[in-house]
Amino acid sequence: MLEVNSLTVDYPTRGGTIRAVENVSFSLGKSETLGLAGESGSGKSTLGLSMIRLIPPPGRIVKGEIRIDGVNIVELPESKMRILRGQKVAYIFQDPMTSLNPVKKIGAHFVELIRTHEPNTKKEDALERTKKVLGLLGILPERMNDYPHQFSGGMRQRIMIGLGITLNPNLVIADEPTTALDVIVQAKILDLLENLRRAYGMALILISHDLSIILERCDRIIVLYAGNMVEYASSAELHKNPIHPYTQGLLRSIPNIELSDQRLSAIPGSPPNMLNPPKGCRFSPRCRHAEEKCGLMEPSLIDVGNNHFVKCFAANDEGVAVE
Amino acid sequence: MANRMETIIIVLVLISIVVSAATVYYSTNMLANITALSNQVTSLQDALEAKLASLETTLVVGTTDSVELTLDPAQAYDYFGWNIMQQIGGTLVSVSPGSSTGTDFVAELATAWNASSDLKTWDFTLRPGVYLSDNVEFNASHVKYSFDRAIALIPSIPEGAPAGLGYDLIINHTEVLSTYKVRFVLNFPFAPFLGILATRSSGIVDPKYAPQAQVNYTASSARNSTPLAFVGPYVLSEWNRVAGRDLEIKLDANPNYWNIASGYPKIKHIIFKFYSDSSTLRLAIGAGDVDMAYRQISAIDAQDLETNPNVKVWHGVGTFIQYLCFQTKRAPFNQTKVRVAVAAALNRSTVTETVFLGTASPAYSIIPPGMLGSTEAFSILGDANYTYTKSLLAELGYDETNKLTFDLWYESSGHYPQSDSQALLYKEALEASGVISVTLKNADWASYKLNRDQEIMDAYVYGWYPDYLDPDDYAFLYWASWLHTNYSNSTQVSLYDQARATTNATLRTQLYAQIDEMAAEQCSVVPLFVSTSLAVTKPNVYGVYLDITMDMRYWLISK
Amino acid sequence: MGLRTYIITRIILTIPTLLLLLTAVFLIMRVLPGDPVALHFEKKATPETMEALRHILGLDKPLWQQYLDYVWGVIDIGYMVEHGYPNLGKSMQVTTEDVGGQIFSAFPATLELAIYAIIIAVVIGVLLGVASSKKYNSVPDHIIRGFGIITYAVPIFFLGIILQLIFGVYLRWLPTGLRIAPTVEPPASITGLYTIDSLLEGNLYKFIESVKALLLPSFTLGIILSGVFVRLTRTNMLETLRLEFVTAARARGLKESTVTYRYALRNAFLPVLTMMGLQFALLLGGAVLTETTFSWPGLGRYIVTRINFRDYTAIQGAVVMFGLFVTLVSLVVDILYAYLDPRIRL
Amino acid sequence: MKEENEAKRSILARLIPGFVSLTKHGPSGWMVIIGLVIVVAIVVMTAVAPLVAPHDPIESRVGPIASPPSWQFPMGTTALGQDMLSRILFGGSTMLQVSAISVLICFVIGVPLGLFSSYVGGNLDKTFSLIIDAVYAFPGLVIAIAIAAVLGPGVVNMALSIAVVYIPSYFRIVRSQVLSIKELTYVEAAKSIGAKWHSILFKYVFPNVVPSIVTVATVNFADAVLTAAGLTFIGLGVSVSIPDWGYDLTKGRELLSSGGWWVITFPGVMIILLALGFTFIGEGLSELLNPKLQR
Repeated sequence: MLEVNSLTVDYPTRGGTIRAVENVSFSLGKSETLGLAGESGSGKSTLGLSMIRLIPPPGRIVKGEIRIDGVNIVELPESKMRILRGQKVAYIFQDPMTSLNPVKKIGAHFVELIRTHEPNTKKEDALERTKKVLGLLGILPERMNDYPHQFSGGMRQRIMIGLGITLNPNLVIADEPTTALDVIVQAKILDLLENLRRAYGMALILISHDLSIILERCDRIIVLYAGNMVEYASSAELHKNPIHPYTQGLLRSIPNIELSDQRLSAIPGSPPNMLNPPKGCRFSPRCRHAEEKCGLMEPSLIDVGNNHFVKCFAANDEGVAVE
Repeated sequence: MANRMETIIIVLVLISIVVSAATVYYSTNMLANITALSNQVTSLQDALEAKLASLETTLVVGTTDSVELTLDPAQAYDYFGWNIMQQIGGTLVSVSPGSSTGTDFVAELATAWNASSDLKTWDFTLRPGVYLSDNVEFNASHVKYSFDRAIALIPSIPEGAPAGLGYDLIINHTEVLSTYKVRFVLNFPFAPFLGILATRSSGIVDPKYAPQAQVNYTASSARNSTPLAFVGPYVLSEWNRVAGRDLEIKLDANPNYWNIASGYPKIKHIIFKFYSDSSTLRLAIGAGDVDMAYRQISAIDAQDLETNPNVKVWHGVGTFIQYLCFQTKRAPFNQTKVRVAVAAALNRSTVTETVFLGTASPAYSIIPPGMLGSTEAFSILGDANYTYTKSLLAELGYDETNKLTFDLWYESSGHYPQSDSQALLYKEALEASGVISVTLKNADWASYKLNRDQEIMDAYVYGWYPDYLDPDDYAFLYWASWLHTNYSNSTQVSLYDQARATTNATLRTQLYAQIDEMAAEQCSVVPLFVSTSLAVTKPNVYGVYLDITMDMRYWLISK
Repeated sequence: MGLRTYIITRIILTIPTLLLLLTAVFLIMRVLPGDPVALHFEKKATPETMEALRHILGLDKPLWQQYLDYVWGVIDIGYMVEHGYPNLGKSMQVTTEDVGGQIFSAFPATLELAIYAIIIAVVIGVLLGVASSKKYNSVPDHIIRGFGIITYAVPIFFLGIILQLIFGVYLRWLPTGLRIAPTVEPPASITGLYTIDSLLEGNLYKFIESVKALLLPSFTLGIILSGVFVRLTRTNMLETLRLEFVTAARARGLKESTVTYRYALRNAFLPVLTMMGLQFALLLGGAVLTETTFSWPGLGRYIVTRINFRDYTAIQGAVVMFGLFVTLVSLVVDILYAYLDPRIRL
Repeated sequence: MKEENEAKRSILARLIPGFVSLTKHGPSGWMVIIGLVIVVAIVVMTAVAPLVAPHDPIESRVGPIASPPSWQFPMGTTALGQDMLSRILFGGSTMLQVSAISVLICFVIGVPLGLFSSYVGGNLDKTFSLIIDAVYAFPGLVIAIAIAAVLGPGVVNMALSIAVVYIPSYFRIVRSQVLSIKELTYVEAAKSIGAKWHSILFKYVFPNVVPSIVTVATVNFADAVLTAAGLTFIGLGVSVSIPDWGYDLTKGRELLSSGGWWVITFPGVMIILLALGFTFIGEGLSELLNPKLQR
């Protein structure tokens, strides 16, 4: 139902143009779950936001297409796009503390949402539905008349999720939904999300810097580095044999029982400066296996078998020379 | 529960609805009235005719003036206040319209008078058949009451006109000789007494409205706002003020005006409209909003209006004079020659022509031209007479290298007309002599007066508006103590006292001439210019007298 | 803390400020050169008569006593009830007129001017501010910002004079001064605000006339003030528009207008509101010049004229009135703020 | 002597790159530059006026009275027949002096007062703040008028009366800054090693306050120009023997009703330009100093 083809997003800045996402392609079936992993600045959020065409200006999609139920939203007029948002695609943001209108009551948020997309709903009905949703979230209906600041972070994230699913969309994009929350709450929120997704049969894109979460919650995983897909596989496959050194690094950096013999380690170096990214393989400067051709040629994304795509000369020799 | 912002907006909307509803309601009411009227066409016509008639008999006067304090003769001391009082009140005698000397007096509430040879006892025969409120006939007791009251109030109103004119010093007491005969006994021979009697502060009051305390503006009713007996051509029918400034004044013809038989007042209603400044007033007369604009139309605007066919500009003489004072107690002006030298270097005509565009004329005597005793004394010093200036200053060792330097002060908060431009031109003229260097200094009116009293100003421009029209009220300026020039001259004073002790016009003229001559030699105070007055009216307005009294006599005006 | 207690404490807190203000002005007036007594005598004045008047004005009393008398007069409720205005003493220029009465007769003019000016300022400011924030960094944005900055640099009376020249002298559309054309009878004073009174009187003609008279002064003042609101609205909008809940709202597919006004502006408006309170002092300062330019018979003009007469009591009274007004407005603004922002609980 | 030259050169050497670097900060940088250019231009104009002015700005009747702009008198003449152009060229001096002096006074009084009061804190600080707020809450112009009346006309007196009005804003900005800086670790550290409070104040605190003061100062410059004009408008300006835009604008009103636009417009525009120059500098600087506003 979601199909992304060689999507490329640019941010023109005074210093020059930043290529935040470089021809990313993937597809997502009904009620599938996809994880987007990568360090901050790897372009996860940009990718996510481009699904609802809300990349903060001056960023814009320069190439590629995004098809939701066959409709390419890249060319869609804003008016149509607006209806699509919330109704077909819901987006859950990182920081629940700041993603609700502080001067609006919780109930009002729901009613407004419902009546925007279904204008001929009566207020009472809207309120009824709100009550139901809040019930699902485990929030007392009478708290509808409270203001956001009267809720805890976890509660607010529940509310955000609730707002997301109210119009039961086909796709929910959760952008670091739990980063701002403490660990116990994290689990609860993710479970809630999981259950609702199953209950409503929605597809889910889970964006996180924390590979472990994604590994346990998603069917397929995209690992992004500097705006490039460096590896794309099912979580099981990826877990079993990570090929790209970056993915390996990421995996190594999670505390893990099975790999207990190996000691925990972080990836040396820091993400590249996106204004003038390294030639060839973006990761080469930090890569422990880097050879000189990694700096000269850019490897291409190749299927190494059972839908496991890798963008590294370690997996294959194909690549394009860079001038 | 709706969004709070919304509730606020709703409230605002509700308010506006209420307001507009009220509007609609009232406007419909008015419509109803109008239709009711139109049903009786005849009455409507009558109404219209009445309206038109009233237009013909109403004079709308625009002014930038305002009554300063009150319309109580025991206190009022400002031009506009006195002018209003003249319309509604009455004095024993008055100056005949169009007078050029200001001393040809005509009967008003008194029909005849005579002074004893020593000029200390003045008897007046009163006009019979003049009625105050409640058909009380005007008689000698009212005269006595009025003057006794004015004098009695002096201690509690030290800033009032009677105090200023020195009623308590001049008048010893007032006697009722008979119903229609009254006598004033003075403390000393005083020739200009009639002049005093013709002023507003000698207006007859109506005991019913004149308590022994001062009377001030009361919002309650116009009648209670003034103690004056309504024996003048008009009565005060409306007087409203805001924050000590007039908002509206209406005068209606007085049905029992003693002179009504001879057809006065010509116009039944006078309405005063109060404008903020001369430019707005000028726009109003230009646009025909008012029938008449009197005080103050600026010179440049007047010049502009001369060419406007829709208005008529009336010019008249004036009695406001400005003069240059020297601080004679210290150098440089303790030397007479320096004062004379500076006086000779002045150039009056450039000021009257450039600054006042001819609406003022050079003054060579402290006594305004036309008035008894006025001379050209100072003209012997000449204007811009630099050779004389140089020679005089040379004697004292001043020359191009060692210039005579002093501060010339002017008032900069608009108390006097164009004082800044004046000062600039005086400086220019003086410095053109090449041997004088002037530093201009300015202060707001309050500080200016303080400086005067502290005697810190070398030379300063001052102005004088007379209390009563007689050389007696001008000549003393040469040595007036309150000007703090520290100049005194016993000869001049004795001449002055002789002059006020005789009614012999020729003798007085000579005496004042002598005072002027000495003044021109001494130059303690140097006359600069005398104002002229001007009024602007619609072409269909007649009977505007701008004479030396500077009184606007509205009852003579017709249209 | 309940709303009532909040208001009461706020009012109590303003008392020392006002007292301070009053004291300051009292002292300033006493050091002003030029003696109010001397100013009564254009011409001849003997020391005796001066002394007499000084006694009448109570200026012969020791300073502390004058001060106490004055303060007592201000807080004398009984007098206020009786006369309908506080006892601010007798005017020193018009020795028999109550300053309280004069000020209360002059205040509505200033109030009316201030109200319309602030409305104009906020409307212009917010609309332009929102517009430029939406068109961030585009040509219109730069133009609007330019406007915002220029308003800081224009002498208020210059703008006034220019408007007079254009609309009063050349086009002859609007009067160049006064609250209502002198040829029109002012409406019966109920609120003292001509626009309201004329409506209450049901006289549309007078209403239109008074509005015509109001246009130039209120726009002069409004335009000058609007600059602050433009830039404030703009910056706040830019910040709010970048907040997550705005993006979130868009992500929920809410209408752009809803997002802009209900979400962004609604939150960006609160600081603007506070600024409204702060601006009032500035506004009244501007009113002094505007009233002088348009000879608007309000408190500002009253003060200026009375300073020339060293009318101590009058100026003291006016200052107290100004102070009260400013504090009252800031109080109202604070309450409104608390009412609009649920995060502040009273 | 030689050292002095060295010093001069080094100052220049530091100034020019600084100026150039402004161009690298986008609009706000350019604003500062434009502002500087305007102000400098006006200063130069007034400085060279005696050389370039076609007439004596004071002398009356150099031309016809109140004549509109013509070839001979490009900006027309005043009601006294003075040449408007010459008056415009000369007329900036008063305002420049007034604003400069007033800023100086504010700086000398307001800043130390703020530093001291806020650093010492306690009741003294409270009382100061109360007084300052009382002044701040009140229409500045009215106070300025009253004080100007006390002091009488004149450049310095005007500057003083304006200063009184603007000292509070310095006091407040300094105070708020200090209160925030006071708690910073390095100040704490300085305290702990027992540095004298005045040395802390001037070594550590003052340098951090300077930028915000500079911004306030430039705003103050602009306001001073406008207030000076306002005071002149009310009749508390300098004597007529000094050409002054504020005076011309005020005097020009007399020609209003007879449509004399030129005596009003030209001085008015000059005042706006001057104030605008300062405002630009101020705006630009404040945006450069706290980027929050810039975005």
